[in-house]
Amino acid sequence: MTVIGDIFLLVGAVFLCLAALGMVRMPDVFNRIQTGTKGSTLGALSVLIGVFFHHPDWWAKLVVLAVFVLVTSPVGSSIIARAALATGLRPWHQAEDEETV
Amino acid sequence: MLWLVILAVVVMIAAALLTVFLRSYLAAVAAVSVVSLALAVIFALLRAPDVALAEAAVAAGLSGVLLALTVRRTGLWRSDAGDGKK
Amino acid sequence: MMGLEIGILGGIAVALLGIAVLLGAARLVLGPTVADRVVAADILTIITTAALVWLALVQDSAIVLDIALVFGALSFVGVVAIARALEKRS
Amino acid sequence: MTRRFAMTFAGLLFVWILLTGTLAVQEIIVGILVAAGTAAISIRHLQWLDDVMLTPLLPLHLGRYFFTFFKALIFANFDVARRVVTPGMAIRPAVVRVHTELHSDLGKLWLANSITLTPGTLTVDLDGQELLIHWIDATPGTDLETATREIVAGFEKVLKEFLK
Repeated sequence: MTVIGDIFLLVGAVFLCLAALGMVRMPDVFNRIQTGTKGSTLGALSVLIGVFFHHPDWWAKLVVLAVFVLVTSPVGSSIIARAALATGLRPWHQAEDEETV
Repeated sequence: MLWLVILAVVVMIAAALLTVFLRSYLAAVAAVSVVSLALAVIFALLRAPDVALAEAAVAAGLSGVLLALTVRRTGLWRSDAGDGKK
Repeated sequence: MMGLEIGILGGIAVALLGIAVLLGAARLVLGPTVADRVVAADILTIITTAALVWLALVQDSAIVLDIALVFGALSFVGVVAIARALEKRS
Repeated sequence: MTRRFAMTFAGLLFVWILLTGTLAVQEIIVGILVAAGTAAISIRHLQWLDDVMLTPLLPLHLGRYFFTFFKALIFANFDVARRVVTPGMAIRPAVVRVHTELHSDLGKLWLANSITLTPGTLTVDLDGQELLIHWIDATPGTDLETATREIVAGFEKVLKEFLK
């Protein structure tokens, strides 16, 4: 049990780290949001599962936290993307033109 | 554990300096919320969960919302220089 | 410092979380636009929430889970408020 | 209105029980009072609850949705991880506009969230029935409209079972 929990914790930490690395490496806001939000959501979920394997008696709060992360993290990233669009960041303009043709 | 506290302190100081030197008010608000985030983590690490709870509730949540609303209402974003549309 | 035992896997996980926080902070410092900094703050809050849950495990105290819950809820509201304010400036 | 109240009340009480972690009588009584009060105050702002179609099959549909969703989420993460560690920029961003058939706000929010966590896509804006979707990797030659349509339709089919 403990070993499974440790593995989940480790996987979660790896995904969180990759998400942060993606934040640094990607060239513009939208791609940063893409890599950041996916990695951090699954990373946080995985950490929650890992903690569950160590401490099954905490399941109730962990479930609340998991639902919370699943709902809020995509909403947050979408709203930031929308705000970035509103401030006039449009790095993909040529691609958009190609498509409408 | 000590290293974690040091890391949190480093992040906190970086965010605090950023708050002072950023020219965009909204970016400064984001940096302030990171300061209180790191502070909450430090409290939790130093085994003061109740203080950390209050810090997380008041500083990370309410003050961020209040500052953002203030910036929005007063129109301070108009005086943003440089740090925005690029 | 506090005599907490962390296994090898746990140690690696802590190191990775620390690196993640540093990278997020780097984006917060570097990010050329406001939106970049807000994204960095958002990702940092999620990383912190996960780190707090992990800390609850290490300190073996369920109250830290409450901190994570409150922190996650309110920081989400904060990020949304900043994003809405940013949207208005267009 | 009664239906909305009942749903809010039940949901809040459930969260209360999860958070307190006990089934002791006094905790439940306080929880009932708090949940009833909160539901009474907030009920006017919760129109989106009317969009959920309560059928006996709801748990089944939810289960099916989460199965599709978690598969997509895990795949998305490996996809993103591969892109992040690949040297050079393994991305070709593009933006697509698609139409959705879901009418309710809750349905559109749910769809947008699902799309955000699917491989390679991010919901940027929601305007009426139109979704603005950002692609991280638009390989030349693929029909982006159709590809997006397929992703959207996949979630839409499942969500339409229990949302308007």
